[in-house]
Amino acid sequence: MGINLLYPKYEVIRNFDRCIECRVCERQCANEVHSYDPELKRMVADESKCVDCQRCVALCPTRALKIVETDNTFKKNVNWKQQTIEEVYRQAESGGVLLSSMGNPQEYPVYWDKMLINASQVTNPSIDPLREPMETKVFLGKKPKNIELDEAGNVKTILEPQIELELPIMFSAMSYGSISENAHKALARAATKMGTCYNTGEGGLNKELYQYGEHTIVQVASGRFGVHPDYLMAGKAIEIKMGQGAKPGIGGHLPGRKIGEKVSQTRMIPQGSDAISPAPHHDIYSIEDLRQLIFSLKEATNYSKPVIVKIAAVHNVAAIASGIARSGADIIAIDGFRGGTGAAPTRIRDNVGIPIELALAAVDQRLREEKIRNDISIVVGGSIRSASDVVKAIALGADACYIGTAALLAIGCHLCRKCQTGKCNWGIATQREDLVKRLNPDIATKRLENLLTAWNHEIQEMMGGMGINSIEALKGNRLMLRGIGLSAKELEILQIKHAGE
Amino acid sequence: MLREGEIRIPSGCAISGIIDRKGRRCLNGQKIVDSIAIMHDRSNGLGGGFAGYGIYPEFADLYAFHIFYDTMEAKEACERYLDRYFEVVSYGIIPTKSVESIQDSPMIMRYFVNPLLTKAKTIGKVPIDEETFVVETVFYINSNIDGAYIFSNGKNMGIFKAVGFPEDVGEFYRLNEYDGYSWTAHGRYPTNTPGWWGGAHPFGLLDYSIVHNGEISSYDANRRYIEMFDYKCTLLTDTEAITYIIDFLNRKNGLSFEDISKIIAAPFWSELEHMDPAEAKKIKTFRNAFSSLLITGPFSIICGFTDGIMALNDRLKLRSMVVGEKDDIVYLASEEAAIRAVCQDLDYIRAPKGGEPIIVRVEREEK
Amino acid sequence: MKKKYVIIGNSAAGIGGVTGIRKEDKAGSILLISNEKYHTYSRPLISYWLQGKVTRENMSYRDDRFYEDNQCETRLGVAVTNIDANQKQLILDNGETVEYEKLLISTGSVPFVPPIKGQKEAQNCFTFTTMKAAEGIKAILNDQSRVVILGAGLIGLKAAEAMINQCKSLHVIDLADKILPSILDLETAEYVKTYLEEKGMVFHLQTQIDKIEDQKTFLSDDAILDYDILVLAVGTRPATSLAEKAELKTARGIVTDTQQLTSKADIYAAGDCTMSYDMSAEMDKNMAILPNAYMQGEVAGLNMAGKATIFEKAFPINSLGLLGMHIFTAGDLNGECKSVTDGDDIKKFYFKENYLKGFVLIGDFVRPGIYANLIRQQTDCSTIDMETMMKTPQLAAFSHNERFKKLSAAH
Amino acid sequence: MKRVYVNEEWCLGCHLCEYECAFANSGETNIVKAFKRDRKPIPRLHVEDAENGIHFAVSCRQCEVPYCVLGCITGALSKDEKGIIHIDENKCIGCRTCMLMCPYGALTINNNKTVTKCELCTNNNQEPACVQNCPNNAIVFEERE
Repeated sequence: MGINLLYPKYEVIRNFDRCIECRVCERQCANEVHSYDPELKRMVADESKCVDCQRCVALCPTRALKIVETDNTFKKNVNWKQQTIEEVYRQAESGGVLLSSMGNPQEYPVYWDKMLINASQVTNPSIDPLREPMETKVFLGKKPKNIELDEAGNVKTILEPQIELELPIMFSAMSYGSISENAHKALARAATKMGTCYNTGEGGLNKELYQYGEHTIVQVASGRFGVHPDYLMAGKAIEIKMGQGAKPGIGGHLPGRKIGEKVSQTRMIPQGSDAISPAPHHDIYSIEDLRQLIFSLKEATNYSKPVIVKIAAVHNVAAIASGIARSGADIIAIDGFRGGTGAAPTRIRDNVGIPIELALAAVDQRLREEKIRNDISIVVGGSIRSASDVVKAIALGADACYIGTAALLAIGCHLCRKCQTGKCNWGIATQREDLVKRLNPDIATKRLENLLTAWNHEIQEMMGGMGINSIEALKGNRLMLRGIGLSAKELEILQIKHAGE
Repeated sequence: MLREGEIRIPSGCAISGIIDRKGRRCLNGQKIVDSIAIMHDRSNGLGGGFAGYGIYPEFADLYAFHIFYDTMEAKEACERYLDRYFEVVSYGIIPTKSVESIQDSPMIMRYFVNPLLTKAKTIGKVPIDEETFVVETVFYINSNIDGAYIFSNGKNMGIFKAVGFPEDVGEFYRLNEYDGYSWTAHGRYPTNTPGWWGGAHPFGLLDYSIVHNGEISSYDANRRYIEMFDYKCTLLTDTEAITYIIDFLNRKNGLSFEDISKIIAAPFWSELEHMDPAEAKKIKTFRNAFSSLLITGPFSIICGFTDGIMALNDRLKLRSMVVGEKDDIVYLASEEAAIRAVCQDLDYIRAPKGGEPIIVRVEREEK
Repeated sequence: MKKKYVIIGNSAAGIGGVTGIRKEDKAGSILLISNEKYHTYSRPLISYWLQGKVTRENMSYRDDRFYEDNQCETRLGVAVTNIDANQKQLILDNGETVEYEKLLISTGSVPFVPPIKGQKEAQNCFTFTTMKAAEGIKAILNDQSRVVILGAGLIGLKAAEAMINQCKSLHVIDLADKILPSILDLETAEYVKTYLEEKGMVFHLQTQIDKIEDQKTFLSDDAILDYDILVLAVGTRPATSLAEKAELKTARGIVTDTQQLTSKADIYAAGDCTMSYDMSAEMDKNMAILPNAYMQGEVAGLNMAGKATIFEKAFPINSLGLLGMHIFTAGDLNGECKSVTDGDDIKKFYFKENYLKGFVLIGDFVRPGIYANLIRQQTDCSTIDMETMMKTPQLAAFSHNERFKKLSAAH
Repeated sequence: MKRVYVNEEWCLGCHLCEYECAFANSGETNIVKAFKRDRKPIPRLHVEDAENGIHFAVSCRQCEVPYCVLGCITGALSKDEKGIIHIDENKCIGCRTCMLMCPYGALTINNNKTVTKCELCTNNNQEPACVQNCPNNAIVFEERE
């Protein structure tokens, strides 16, 4: 349709002094950027197709490649930034809603980076994790008001079902369909090896993965895909997905081309048909409806599984959380606005929701003020990027964290944010067999294990520095945090002092 | 300069405790003073104090309120409040002796009182038990009547504390005039100046009194948890928080001091493997249900209570503490010297393991 | 003298024998007897040597320490005149007698010299199977030499290749209607012939030498060729004379069972001197081919040392280079033929039912062994994608499971 | 013995192994230099690309019964005590009998017209380069029973 006003975003810089025409780049690019020109006797590139996923760069044996952002610019305009203009062009061309994937990349404050962690000096000793036990085990679930003992002094009280984690990090919900079977396998195996949980997302659970059930959180979302009694019983816990940080108030849409045989079986929908998760659950239009779903799920699993309710961090998240805590849920999962996704409308992803740090601070404080903090555990996700983010989240009051993007990065994702195309060159966000096999679960599992092991070491180091040798003593321990460059209001919400105070 | 309650002040300390297993009032106040005095260098003159048990036999059934007043207005307001809800059986100034090193003393009064629950009911606090009523009164007065501070409120026990070195504080309060069956003492080394009288230790609630040496790293986790149960941490001191935790677990949850020690100085997960299953299950349940009451960081505490005493170290034993015994009298202190100072020929003396509670309960012979 | 093992012959089969024995029996004494005086050398290399492609040193089939390393005593340049199977002893031409427990006859083959008038008296007339012969030729070969070779078989043509660029003229005469009759069919033979003619060889097929007279050969088509060097390469015959004297059963070579045991106890035979079963042609023949010789020798050796081993997967196999042209042939060239041509390259496959029996490949091909293995394993070709397989030899043509066995299963 | 095994399931057909193998055996210290030579180095293994996304690398299996060694007319091929099959370039005359003997098509003609084959990188003393550089563990070097 007329002139294409979009100049390619990236340039493929090929060092011909180094290029040996091995054509690995060509073979590995699902976007068909690279090709060999027999007449020129050299590699050529169609840059308009490049998404900067870095696959070719990573595999080039002579390091002859790099991908750079084009420096071709429109006339400078603070109000009309180049991206804004390009988006207008794109929409003028397609007439469609702009789609993006992974987390909100815009320049909003990252509060994790505006909080500093404490350490012991003189008046109390720091603890060396190499010499002393440094405990990171956590339990998620309702806590009893008190513990009853019999005459012999043995415990009489029967606890509500709990999730026991060896470390306060779980893999967040990513559905089979949005990510590949091999990615799922790796998450399941790593979670099992490390004594934590992964989350099926709303894609159902492949029978082959039932063996990892003790470390699986099965999700029930508005589409109810793949939900049946065995599925509910297969997991360690059930998560009701009310919302997602990347697209609060929006449903999900897995295009038919990603619904192959296996996916269709797992999701229990016809092959090739679009999988549409409605924005709301059509049986939950109010908090009391949620309560009913929670208890029907508990009934269905004879009260053997804790129920998680996952919501997006939105403006009055504290009040919503309080409602959920009173609805019978055992755990609340809050997803910040930087959370990743396989596909979301760009406008939603970039403009809806609030940062997880503020949501967490508000929710934890509110539940304590209402004296119901023990009735529910808090799990937070939505861009936990490092061990220090985890430590800060726990100090703010979280029981555990969900990591999604970080986990995908560990297995090769380069955040090119083109998941929606289904042509993931790293074999993660795709169902194309030739691409899926690029992710060898043996390697991916090990990498995930390594990531969690490394983070846990760092968490232990930081705990030791604070003179804390068990993670529960860090939970909600906000004195261990100080703000840096934060306004009085932000400090008030986070309930931390400013550095120097 | 901010005082306790306005800022959190880390501090090191000396602690000491003595108890007679038979519950005889054979321990003169001077004995505990001599014990703590030897650890002079463990405090810096910014706080010292004592708790004595069995010292008010004549008023054994009445709550003994020890109160600091900064002003007459405070005193009047407070006494008006007390008159309204309590039968004040006896009261008066706590006798002191002027000691040069102890300055700016507030007015220090003592009241032996009986809660008038009927009155309490009438102001809508129904149903309520006596102790809860007393606790709420203390919280109310300490946080609402400016200049009045109740620092001791148990039965047949009393806390005596001030800004100064403990031995001077003992002399100031003329402790050689009291006899009891159990004493604890504290010498404080806050990292700021000047201490505030109310901020000195022991810290008491009902007949629980705590002396503590250490700086707990779990403080805010513990505080924010315990505050969900109507405790107000106004001083921001470890001792205050620990006292509330013990009150919560012992008085409100009815857990024994043995079990309390398994919660606040819980065994490591790795130790559970070698335990008998029932015990392991118990600890796992405790650590799950009361996870936020685990106290980490260095501490050694001596908790006095009616007819008993508990001493406990953090589970890594990051603070010193020794226990010794001679003829039914048990001695506890930060340093062996503090015990030797008052008893040379001990039957035994040893350092308890981290997390190992030393609990002594009085067993009186029938008269 | 008494030896546990005695081996007659110092070429592929004999060396195979030594290796086979030593795999099982590290100690037992071995004596190797050869009427040639040289350290073991590779006979096929004599043409390369004559051509100047290899040095004398590089011709040795095994390195110099081979005999010592295998504690193998040798009698080189000594011939065995008699085998006394009953006494289990040998008589050597130096008068020595050697007793054996186990004997291996690997006497190889002898050139067949046709009865031609004047051949006996003829000068500069050579065969071409031994170093001695090659040395004889090299001594007189020069750029003026007119070379006549009788026999367009493997030996004849390798000799021709060796000399074509060192002589004045080169004629090849053969009675057969095609060159390389034993390994090529008419079409491919023509193809190769044309190529060789381009390189300067002159062929006289369906022709024979009637008589030889003062350096002239008189051909059956009345042509007369002067020669400076005459090579008789009409073929070889298994060297069975010793065996026959010892009354071993012989046919087209010494008859053995699949363990290389002859008709007499404790006497084994291997290599060109034996008759063996061609699994591709499904018949007994004398297959004078080095790989088979070595393999038979090794099998014989193992059996002699007491490890029951069977040799059965024999079929003719030849990789032949002629002046830059590569020819791979294997198996039997009868049966249904499928051919694939691609440019100058020729591939011909011969099938019986679903089984590949033989092939001829002419051209610079890679991985021909994959085809040969189809014959060796008698693979049912209906179980593989034979079409693509014939285009390019590949393991992809096999089923996934087959491939797993080949590449991924414990090996 | 430790051998190179193929996990066909994970082979992407990227052919990196071929290039890394050729480089490792090229004697060059720089891969670019190795391939900028007039005659590019020859790999000792070969990746087959078949229909429906099947790829796998083929290299010498180091057979128990090595037909190539048995068939070698010059004695250039030999099997060492570890079971690894080596070729002596100086003795090889490029007659290709071994190529005709090998069931896997694992031997190839080198630039110098002699036969070359995988010697498990023992010749350039390292773990096999193909294995080291496979991005997806599609080739492994291990003991299998």
